[in-house]
Amino acid sequence: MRVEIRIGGFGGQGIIRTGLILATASCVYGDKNAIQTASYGPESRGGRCRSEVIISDEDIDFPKVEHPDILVAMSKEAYLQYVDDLKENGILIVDPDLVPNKRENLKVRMYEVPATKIAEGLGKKIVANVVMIGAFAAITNLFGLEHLKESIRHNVPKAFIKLNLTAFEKGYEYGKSLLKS
Amino acid sequence: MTVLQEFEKHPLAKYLRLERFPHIWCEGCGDGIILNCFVKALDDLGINMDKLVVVSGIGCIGRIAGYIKCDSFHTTHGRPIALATGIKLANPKLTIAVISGDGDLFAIGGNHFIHAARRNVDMTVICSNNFNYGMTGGQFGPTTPLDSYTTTTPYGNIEHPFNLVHLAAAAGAVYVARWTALHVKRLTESIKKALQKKGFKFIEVISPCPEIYGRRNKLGKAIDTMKRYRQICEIRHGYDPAKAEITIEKIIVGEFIDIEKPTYGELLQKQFLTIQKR
Amino acid sequence: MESSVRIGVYICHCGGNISDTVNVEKVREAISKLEGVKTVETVDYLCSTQGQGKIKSGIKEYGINRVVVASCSPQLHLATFRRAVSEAGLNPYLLEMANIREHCSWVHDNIEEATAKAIDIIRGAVNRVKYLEELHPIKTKVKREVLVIGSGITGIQSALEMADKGYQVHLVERDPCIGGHMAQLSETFPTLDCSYCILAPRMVSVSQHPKIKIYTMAEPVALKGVPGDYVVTLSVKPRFVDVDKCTGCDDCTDVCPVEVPDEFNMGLTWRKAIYIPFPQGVPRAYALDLDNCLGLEPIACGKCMEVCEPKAINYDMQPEEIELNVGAIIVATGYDQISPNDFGEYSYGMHPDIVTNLQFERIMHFGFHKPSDGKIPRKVAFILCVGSRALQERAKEYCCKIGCMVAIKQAILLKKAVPNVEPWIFYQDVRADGKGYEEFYARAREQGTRFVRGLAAKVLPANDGLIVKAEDTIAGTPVEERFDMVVLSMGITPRPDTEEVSKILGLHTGPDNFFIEKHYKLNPVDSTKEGIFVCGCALGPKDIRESVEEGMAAASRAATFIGLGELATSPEVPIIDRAKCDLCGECIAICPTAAITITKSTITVTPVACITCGACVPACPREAIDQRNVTEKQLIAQIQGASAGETKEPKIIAFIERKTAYASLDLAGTRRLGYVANIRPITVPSCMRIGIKHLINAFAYGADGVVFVEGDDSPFAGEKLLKHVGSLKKELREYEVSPLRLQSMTTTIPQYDKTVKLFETVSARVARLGKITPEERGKIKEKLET
Amino acid sequence: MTMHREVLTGKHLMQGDIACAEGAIAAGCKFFAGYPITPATEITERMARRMIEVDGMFVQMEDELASMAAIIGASWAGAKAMTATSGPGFSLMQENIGLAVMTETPCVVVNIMRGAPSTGLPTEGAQQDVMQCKWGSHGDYEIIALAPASVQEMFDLTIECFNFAETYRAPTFLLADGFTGHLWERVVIPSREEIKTVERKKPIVPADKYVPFKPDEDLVPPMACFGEGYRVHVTGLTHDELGYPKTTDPKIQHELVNRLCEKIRKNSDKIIRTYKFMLEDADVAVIAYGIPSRSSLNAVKRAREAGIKAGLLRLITVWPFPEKQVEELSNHVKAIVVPEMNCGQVVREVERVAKETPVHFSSKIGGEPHSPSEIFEVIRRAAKA
Amino acid sequence: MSKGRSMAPVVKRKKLAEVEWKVIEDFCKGCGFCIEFCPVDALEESEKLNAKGVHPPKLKSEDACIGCGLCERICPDFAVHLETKESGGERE
Repeated sequence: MRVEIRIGGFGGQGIIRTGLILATASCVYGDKNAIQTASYGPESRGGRCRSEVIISDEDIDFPKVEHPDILVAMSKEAYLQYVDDLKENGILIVDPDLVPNKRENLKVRMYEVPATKIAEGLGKKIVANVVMIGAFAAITNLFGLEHLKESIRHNVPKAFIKLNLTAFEKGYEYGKSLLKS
Repeated sequence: MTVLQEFEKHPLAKYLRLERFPHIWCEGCGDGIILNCFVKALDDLGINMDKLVVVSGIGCIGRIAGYIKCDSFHTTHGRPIALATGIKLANPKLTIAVISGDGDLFAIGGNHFIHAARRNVDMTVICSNNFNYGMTGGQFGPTTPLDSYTTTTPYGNIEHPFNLVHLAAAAGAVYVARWTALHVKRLTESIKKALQKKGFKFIEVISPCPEIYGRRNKLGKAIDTMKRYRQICEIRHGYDPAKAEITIEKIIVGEFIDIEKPTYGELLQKQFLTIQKR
Repeated sequence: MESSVRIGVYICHCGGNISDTVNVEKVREAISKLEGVKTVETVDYLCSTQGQGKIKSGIKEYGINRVVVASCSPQLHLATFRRAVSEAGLNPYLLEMANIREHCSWVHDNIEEATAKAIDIIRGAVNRVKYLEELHPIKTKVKREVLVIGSGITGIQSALEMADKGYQVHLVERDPCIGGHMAQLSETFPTLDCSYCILAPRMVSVSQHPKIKIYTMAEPVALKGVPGDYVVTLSVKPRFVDVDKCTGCDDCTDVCPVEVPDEFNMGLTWRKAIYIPFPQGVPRAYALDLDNCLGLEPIACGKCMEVCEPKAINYDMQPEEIELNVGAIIVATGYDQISPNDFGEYSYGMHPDIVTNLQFERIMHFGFHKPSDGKIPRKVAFILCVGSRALQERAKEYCCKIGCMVAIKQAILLKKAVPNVEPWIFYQDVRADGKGYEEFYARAREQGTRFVRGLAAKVLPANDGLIVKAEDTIAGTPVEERFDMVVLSMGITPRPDTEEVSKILGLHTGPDNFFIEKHYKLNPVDSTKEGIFVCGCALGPKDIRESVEEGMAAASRAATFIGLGELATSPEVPIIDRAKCDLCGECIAICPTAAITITKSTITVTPVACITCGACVPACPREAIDQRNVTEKQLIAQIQGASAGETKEPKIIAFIERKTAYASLDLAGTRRLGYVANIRPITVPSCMRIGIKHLINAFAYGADGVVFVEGDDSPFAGEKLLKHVGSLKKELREYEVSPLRLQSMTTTIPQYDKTVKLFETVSARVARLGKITPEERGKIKEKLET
Repeated sequence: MTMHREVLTGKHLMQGDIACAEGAIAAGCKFFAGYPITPATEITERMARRMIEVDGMFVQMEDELASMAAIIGASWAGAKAMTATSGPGFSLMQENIGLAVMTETPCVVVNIMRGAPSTGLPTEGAQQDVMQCKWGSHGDYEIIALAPASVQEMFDLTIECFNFAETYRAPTFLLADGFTGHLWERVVIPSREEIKTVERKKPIVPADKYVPFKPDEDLVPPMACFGEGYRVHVTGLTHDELGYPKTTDPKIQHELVNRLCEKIRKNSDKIIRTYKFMLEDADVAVIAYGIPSRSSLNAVKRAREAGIKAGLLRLITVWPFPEKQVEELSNHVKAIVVPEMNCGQVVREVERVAKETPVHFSSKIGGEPHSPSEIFEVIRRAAKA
Repeated sequence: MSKGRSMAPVVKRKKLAEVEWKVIEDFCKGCGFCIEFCPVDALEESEKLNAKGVHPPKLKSEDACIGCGLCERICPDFAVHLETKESGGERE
């Protein structure tokens, strides 16, 4: 089974890091194959930014995402640009505060995760991406929780591991709550 | 007695690849004197010839590497310093001498020169400055004096020449000296000093090119040029290299710069020890 | 003229010296009538206390504020009268002297003529004083450092004296070590002290004195600046040995392949091309003799550097130029012996045992061995006066002063060392005029030295020694004796570069080519230039004691000169009207001492450099320059005044340069050398001060001729003055005055007769042209006024 | 931080460039000289960090000319040496690549290819330097170039490059596209013992018997390095076996240049690596290298699903060109498809060797690799024709 | 200081080392540096022509050379050198 994930936002949100956390969780700590690719504009901060992850039980031949199964949109631009690529009945996760005025009549399963606000609640807006990973994990059920936590530990600075794990938990709880409702 | 047998009795014979002599340089060319003084310096210092590498570039003096009986590299145009950087960094125990010409080191290789000096890579660079590209038949180069005639300045040179010692000093060389082919013993001493010193050392040797440059600029035979050196050279150690431009009336020679500065290798070693401790 | 001017004129009888020839009363009458003159008094001796009292009381009683003293030469008494007026509260520059003795009464017999001349001279002075201004000497700081050139015993003594007084001393020596000739001597007469033993402690003191800096292998090459603020350029030859690093170990001389005759041992031994002149030399460091070294361009041998452990040898040393700023200079450059080669009759060079007395000093040092075979001589001839006291081209006229005593000393020492030796001294007459010298001479005789009066005619090498032929002038018999050795007492000569040094420093040499002193008796160590002093054998032959004395004297004089830290210079400097000046540079071109400079578009005068010659004033095309105390107003008024009176013969105004020419004219007076009475001398700083305006004034107001008398030592003597006179003559034509009415000459003090003769010639020449008619004068005046 | 080892045994998510650097270190590289250039910069950065940790030498030179010269020098000083660059820098290196060939200097040059010509498309991958790699320097010569298609291969083939360089004393190239260089993927690094490394052949005779450029039977002369007492003279001029310039003897030039080519050609069987997928019964063979080979694999699978007998020959070794393999293949397929991220470079070699067999070329430039469907389309067309 | 004259105005130059002056005639390209710069003027062009068609230098007389070694250093062609005499002591 090959799952294609696209995460879109702007520079500084930790979009690429999010992709790397997901890929590491599945191919280093889990037993799947994974590929991560990224693209970004020439700006260091604030520019368009995209990270793509392919997860597969088999060898991955073509390494690019064409039609993602899951789209995480953390900016209005990303939403508008990528939403049409999403597979029918694909999963769409958005940060509602950053993506207002969403289109109607899309044949997708949409989840709204106010990751930035939750992160602000934790005192650090910068961990919004990890909140999103938590929600993502709850919604998709693609990863082992422990694999993700290991991957977070591996991919974030030592001093912030605790904060990031809290953010992950918060996101996970929020994701779970969405599923329940 | 064959010529080779005679040559074997030369006190410097053991430093030379005897079978390759006589060398290719013209009558009175200063390159032969540079080779002579360089080898004499090795003899005086008792340098371990197994740990010496001579790197040269392209041009008449480029052939020098092939005459010295040590590991030697005759490289591409302008690249001897870059190549020597690789040798030195890969094996810091080797003593490196780059001997090349003004065109090779300062035109095509100018960038490598200034950066190696800046980086302070431990090597001795000796430049035979004969004011033109001799081997290709006498074209102008970065040191050709204004108004000089060469095959590519048939109406006189309109480019301002480099003052090599100033360039070297500004780029950060720890030892900068200039001599002429006449100053054989001083040059030998200077080479000895440079070889014993750590860092990027530069010695410019003003050298007669009677057949190519001299002929076109009516400078007479090599011996006339050598006599002229005797007249116009002024030894001034510690002189401001910025003011040591070569003119028709005067050539300031001597040691311009002699300072201590950590080499690239030393700084790297220091960094290595810090990293090791972490 | 300012109405407030109140002139007092004081006329001296000089106890008849003046009044016998000049009708003083008539003079008084004439002068009394002049405008502004408040009082005219005649006094018997004006220079006496009473005479001076008259002037002082006049100032006080009549409110006199300008004083004319008509008496003798100001060279004698200007200072006296200036002091007098200033004691009375008057600025000394408000005084003028009219010389009616040397320039008048002493040189004329005719009372009428002399009286008329005296009136003219005093009238000129009266006219001049109307315009005098209060002036004050200009004070300049002087550098309290001194340069001593030469480091023989004289220079050493001078340096030590100066340094001990607290002045910074720069001691310059051309050789690699200090010490000079004295270091070469064995023992000194008449005390027989070991020469080196008494010299060495002073050499050490010099080298260790914190106030003395020694420059060896150096010599002055240029002098700039002004007395008290000289800038001397020293050229320092490379020694090629770092004095501080050299340990004197001798390794370098061991390997040096070149051997040359040793100068210190007078060529009796050999030294290397790298050497120290004598083993205890100061500084104790070797020097490389580039003339004999195998070469440094390129380095040919290089052995000495290779073996030098302290790395003291440096072939790359370059000649250096050092500039020293000093207040005073002491010249102690010493002497040379004349060359024995010019005296073929003594066969010098033909036999090794014929030596000079200086060589014999070295031989004594080494132990009295003959150069030929190293054996001890049994019979030695000393021949005195070789090249001295002889009117030959190869010889010197003067006495070497030390030859007698040196020979006597050498004979005594020889006798002491070799008891059975026979010393013979061939002499003209023995000069033993110093303290203890005669006794010393007697001692030699007592000990058995043979004195033969009569100079040796010939020395001939023979098979078994040397034959000396002479005539014993006392016995009147010829002498022909065989000797083992012959010692020639060589004459003394100035250093060959004395002339060059004198040019560099701006000094003078005498007919004997030694430096000359400012005054033979009274200023024996002052040179002819302010702030420069000369001493020791640079002035002439001397023995050690005298040299030391002079060294001390020169130090004392130099200390006096710079000791106060400031110098008062004459206020008679040019004043530039900057509103008129267009910076054309003519004044700079004519100024002989570069005292005028243009910096940042303003023109400046440096008072201490100014010799107050006044040449710049007429040179200025825009009349922007005037000179203090010789202002245009003062000068013209004086010319008009002196020109006014009637004379029988055509009247000649003589502009007399105030130093040499004036002194020459004074001397003519002192010698009572009579000359034509129609000459009216006017003192000027130099004849270059006189321009066309002044000439025309003279001709317009009564003169029929003008003569310039310039000192031969003036910077303008020669070309410059001739050029100036030439252009003045051209200009005279424009005023329709014959150029023949202007003459010029240069003279020296002793040539006073020549000066006087010129007056006769000029007078005769002008007489041939005739007097200028009143009509002609009217025209000249008209032109002058337009 | 614990001290890194030369071999980071274990499972990692790594970027292609980093895997390349780790491969080099694992292969024993002790000298890296380079100049930053996208998309190869990460190699230089990784080396700057890592060389010091493994007692190696990193130097960022003033340009790529110097970098290439430096690794030649370092190699002669006895170090396994590498540089990494992209197209523009690669052009600058050509001069000294020639010198490396002429002086038989073992060294590895990594080219993470980007869009060109000139400064071109810095951040996007391409395969436009394949011919430059072979022919870029002046004159006739043979080199070895390997083309990785995955991050694992970035690691593995870099080691292989070092091994070839040291074996054949020739500059050896890792020709990767920018896409692979920037790809993050799992790399499994084996233990140090499992990694095969090769050391250069040293002379076994004493210095006075040593003839520096006299080849053994494999046409490769043993190499004495500087400082080892053999006192070798090295020149870029045509030289005799002693290493001395011989520029007036045509025979010497002929022999030397031929040997330099032959030592690679004769050993090409040992050098050439390919990957074959479903070629046994194929009618249409896709020949690809680098990232397009992964699209091709997907396309071949789709073709098979669609009933087309397609197969894939992936060139791991691009130079020397696997002529024998391609020729054999051309003898039993009906058509060949060559996708490249350029305007046609390796396809010329394929056409040259395939002779009668029709070759369909699929060009893709602009940064994006071919999508599987694009290649599938070409396969479909090829199968029909 | 004036020089005494009884000694002839000569300069004595001693041999620096027991060495023999040697020329490899066929190496000489005829630049003339050795002749020009010899500090004791010991060298001159020889009559014969060498393989390169130039006149190599020769000693003016047996004992003219003092062994300073400048010619050995300034010869661009390694044609001139000093050889330690078999019987003599060490060179330098």
